[in-house]
Amino acid sequence: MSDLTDLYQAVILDHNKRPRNRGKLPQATRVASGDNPTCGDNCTVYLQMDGDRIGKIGFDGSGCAISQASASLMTTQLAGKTLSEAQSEFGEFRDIVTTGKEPEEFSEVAAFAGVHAFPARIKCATLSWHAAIEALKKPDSPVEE
Amino acid sequence: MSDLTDLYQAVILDHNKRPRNRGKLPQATRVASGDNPTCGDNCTVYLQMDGDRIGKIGFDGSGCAISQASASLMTTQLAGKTLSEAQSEFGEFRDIVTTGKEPEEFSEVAAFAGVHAFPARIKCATLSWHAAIEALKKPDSPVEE
Amino acid sequence: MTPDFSNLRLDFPVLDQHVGGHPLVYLDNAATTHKPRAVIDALARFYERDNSNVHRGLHALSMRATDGYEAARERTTKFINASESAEVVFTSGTTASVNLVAQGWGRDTLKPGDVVVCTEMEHHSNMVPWQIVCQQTGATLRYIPVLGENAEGGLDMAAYDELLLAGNVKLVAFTHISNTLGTINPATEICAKAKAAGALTMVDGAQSAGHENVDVQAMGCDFYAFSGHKMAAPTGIGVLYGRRELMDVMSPWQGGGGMISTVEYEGSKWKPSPERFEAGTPNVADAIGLHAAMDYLDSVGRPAIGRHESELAALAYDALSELPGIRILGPGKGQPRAGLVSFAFEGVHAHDVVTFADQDGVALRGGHHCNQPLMRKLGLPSTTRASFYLYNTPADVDALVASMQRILKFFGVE
Amino acid sequence: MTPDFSNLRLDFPVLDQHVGGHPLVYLDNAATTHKPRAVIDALARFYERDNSNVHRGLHALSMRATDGYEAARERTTKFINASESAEVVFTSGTTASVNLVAQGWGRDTLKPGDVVVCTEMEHHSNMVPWQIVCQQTGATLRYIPVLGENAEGGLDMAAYDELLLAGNVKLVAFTHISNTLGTINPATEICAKAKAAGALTMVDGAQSAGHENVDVQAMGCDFYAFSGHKMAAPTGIGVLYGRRELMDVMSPWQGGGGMISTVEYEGSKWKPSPERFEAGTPNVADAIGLHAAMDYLDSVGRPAIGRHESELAALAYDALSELPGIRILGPGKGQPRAGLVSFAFEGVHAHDVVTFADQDGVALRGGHHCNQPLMRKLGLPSTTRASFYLYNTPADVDALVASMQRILKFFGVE
Ligand SMILES: Cc1ncc(COP(=O)(O)O)c(C=O)c1O
Ligand SMILES: Cc1ncc(COP(=O)(O)O)c(C=O)c1O
Repeated sequence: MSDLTDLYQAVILDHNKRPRNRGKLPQATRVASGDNPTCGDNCTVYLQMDGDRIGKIGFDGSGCAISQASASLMTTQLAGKTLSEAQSEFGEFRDIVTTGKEPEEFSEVAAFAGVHAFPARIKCATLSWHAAIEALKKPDSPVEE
Repeated sequence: MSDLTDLYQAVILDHNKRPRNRGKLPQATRVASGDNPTCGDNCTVYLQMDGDRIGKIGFDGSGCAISQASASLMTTQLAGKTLSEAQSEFGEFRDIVTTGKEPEEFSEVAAFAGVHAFPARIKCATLSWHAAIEALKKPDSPVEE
Repeated sequence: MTPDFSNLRLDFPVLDQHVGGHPLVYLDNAATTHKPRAVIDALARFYERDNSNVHRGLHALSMRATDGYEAARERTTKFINASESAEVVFTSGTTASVNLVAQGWGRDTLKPGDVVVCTEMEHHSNMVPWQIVCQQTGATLRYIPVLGENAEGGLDMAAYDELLLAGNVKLVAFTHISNTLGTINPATEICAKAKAAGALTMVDGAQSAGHENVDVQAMGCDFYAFSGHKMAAPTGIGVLYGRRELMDVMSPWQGGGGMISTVEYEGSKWKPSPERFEAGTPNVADAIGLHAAMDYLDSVGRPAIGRHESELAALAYDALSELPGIRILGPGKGQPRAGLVSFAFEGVHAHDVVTFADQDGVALRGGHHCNQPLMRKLGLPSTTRASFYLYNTPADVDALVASMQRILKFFGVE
Repeated sequence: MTPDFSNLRLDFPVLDQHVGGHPLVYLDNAATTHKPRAVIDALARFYERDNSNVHRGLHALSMRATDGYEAARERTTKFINASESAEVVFTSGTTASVNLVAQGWGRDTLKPGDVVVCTEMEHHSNMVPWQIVCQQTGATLRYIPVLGENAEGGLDMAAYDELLLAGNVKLVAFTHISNTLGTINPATEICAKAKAAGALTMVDGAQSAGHENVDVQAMGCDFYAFSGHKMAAPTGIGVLYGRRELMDVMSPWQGGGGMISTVEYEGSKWKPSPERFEAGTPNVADAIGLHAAMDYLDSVGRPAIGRHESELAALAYDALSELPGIRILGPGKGQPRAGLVSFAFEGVHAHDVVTFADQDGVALRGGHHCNQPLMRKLGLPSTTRASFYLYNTPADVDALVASMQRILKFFGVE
């Protein structure tokens, strides 16, 4: 079962059980959604901007433990970041989940290194990140109900 | 090569080279065509009726030696016959080409017994007979050019 | 004279392997089934001895290939008790068969005001083609609802009566057995009612053809579609049965070689069925593999296979329903159920379940099972499905249940 | 570094047999080719180890099957030098690929006044689908004539220029290599001219894909279709290449599982290419067989294969042209010719020739080769065709010629 505990590390189980920043932001100015038609997972990311930085960030949607934990962790990583900073964070995260190599500096995202052994699950891990980057690229505008 | 000389008996080669009753009948009152889309063979049979009997019979079309010889021989067999006589002749002929068993009384059609060993060629042998029976079943009416 | 199912596993080479260090327990049969040695050998034998194109050939191999291909059609005619082989068309699968009817029959026939009736439990393959052709023709698509919060009530037959009563129904498209719920629909009754209302019927037999005796004449359907790969045959081959009178007038769905009687530069004439619907070089080898699969299944006996699977499903249902936070879809305890069970756990997503079970060697499917709208109606993003075939055993059910217990523990659901 | 073709026969189990008491000389390769041991084994291996449904599965077998299927797509992308794998759709064969484009692109796009250009040498599979869609949409179908009483002049390129000049041409559909004539059409030139006139191009690659290097980007075509079974791969699998921009906007031809991004009871949204065009369970095993065939062909080398076949065809052409009363179609002596020769004898019908040759162990094809209108134009009910592949040898040509000599003698043609 070593593979499985690699995949479902304590960090992931924790974020899955107690997701951070879950829910729609009432004052959001940017929003983007992604879905994985193959498995039905979906994720919406809400941003409230502070200049060119993310002020507040929230997410919504449904999916497996990997996708939910990854979305939760993503919100903690990207708060306060600009688009280009977020893109480089995403690049590092993508490296981790596709290659399994852990980051040089310690970070909670290292918990996702086990995903690389389950290629079918990589999309689960990156879904929310894609949505966040897409939202960041949009112009500000009031988000409809 | 015994199989092949069974298939292409002298009678068949002869009818193929010198077909009897070949050509459209100018006074035909019934006509029917058949074709074999698989191989492109086609055959048209013309009848000039004498009461309920075939007065004159002719055929036209193109195809392999088997189909041409069979059409030629058919015309010699069916001249003077009624529909029901023709049907029973066709029944015997079909028996010969599908089972290979030769008829009790000697007849030129026995030459076609070899066809049964070449199932793909049975249709070639029966094409003109089908057209003849179909024509016989029609009402008399002038045949257009 | 029940056959002995405990050793059938040995006929299927793929089952002789370990996954995650455990012997493979394959419970994804509703997605696709495995192939017995006899089918794999039939394929190899064809390619090693008789391989050739069919129909237009007069040389030895071509005649053998043609005979083999047409023998497969005859075998299929018997397998579903069609009245003649002109009613049996080979396609690439159920999906292609349904599209053939939707486009070949529906597109010419349907018009605004006409109604096509489908069910809420249809697989996308017997739903989307009807959505498309209704959109193309202006016809309206209506659904027979499923009853119960876990769809345990099956189709709402009263609603069906009303749909028919409302009139203008031209076709009723429904699945014989639901791949998501395990529900066995009353096919004969549905067909009889449709007929009485002047509507045709298109039965999706993907989950029934290889699991019970199918008699299309007794069922009274107009069209019946199924896939080889879901009944021990190769991928890439399927069947459309259609009543002769309909097949004789339906437009071909594809143009090309083999389906024409004459082609001129200005236009073409079609051959009769089945050739009309089989443009191009057919999938000869896989049709021959399908023939071998039908022989294999009938050597075991389809009614016995169906009973065996339903028994396994009942065992699984009973054991799984003891688990905390589980929701099982489809027929309730003791109700007739085909050989599959779909379920969802409170708090553990189906994909986590499937990934976890895979490490135990248990192959399951998680997702919407190509029935998104039903999932949405039931308020579930996805379910986990265990589906059985003749080679599964009660020990496989035990492995399934044990694996589910472990995952619940792992995720702290107690 | 020409490979040694004399022993390739040993890679093909089917060739190791006698017909009519003679070793089989298989010269019906334009109809279908045989499969090397490597392909038959790849099929068996898939069914014995990895068999599963693809895409929606998360268990071990399903992931292996998905990887195998997508690797086949990547391999195909390289095989024809498409720019990305989204441009490569698996179908059941060339015929299905052409119908997909005719219906998915043509039916939405064509309108009265529009012109589709075809050639007089098209196979029914790249002609009838265009007849159908032109009839459905009111567009007009025009043909590029072939030149010469034996079609030895190839396509009339001046007439093609005029057709384009007349305007409104939306698509030019033509065969890369004629299965009836052996003509190799100037595909790059035809595509460039179409493009300059604002028309798309649909290339029928059934006779070229497995016989020479194909580079769809260099050729400049918009669509390219081919069949696995004509290039050492299994029956039931084929390919449609389509330029990304076109694939992104084309309607799906079939609805069903796997091709949708969301389905609601009211309607559905499609996934992008290639999934959009692959409704239903794909023919996974045969795609994997196709992969093995591509590897096999490229291990020999396609340019060498093409040269080898053309050499055999030239040998056959020269020897056959000595025979009395023979008429050989297509390119004249010394002209470029693909690996096949079609011919007709004065006074001996093609079916008699084929039946006779079969008794000598020589497998030929006789008929209209799915090109009835061309046959009619040339005034021939049918021809006999000998077509070569990599496993044929000069000794096979000798057997062909000897058999033809015997039949002429038998029928008294001297
Ligand atoms: C030139 C050409 N195009 C199309 C086809 C049709 O291919 P398939 O029958 O594999 O669909 C063939 C062969 O039959 C062919 O030779
Ligand atoms: C009920 C049902 N209908 C249709 C299909 C589609 O079959 P295929 O994918 O073989 O075309 C399936 C399986 O995927 C099914 O379970």
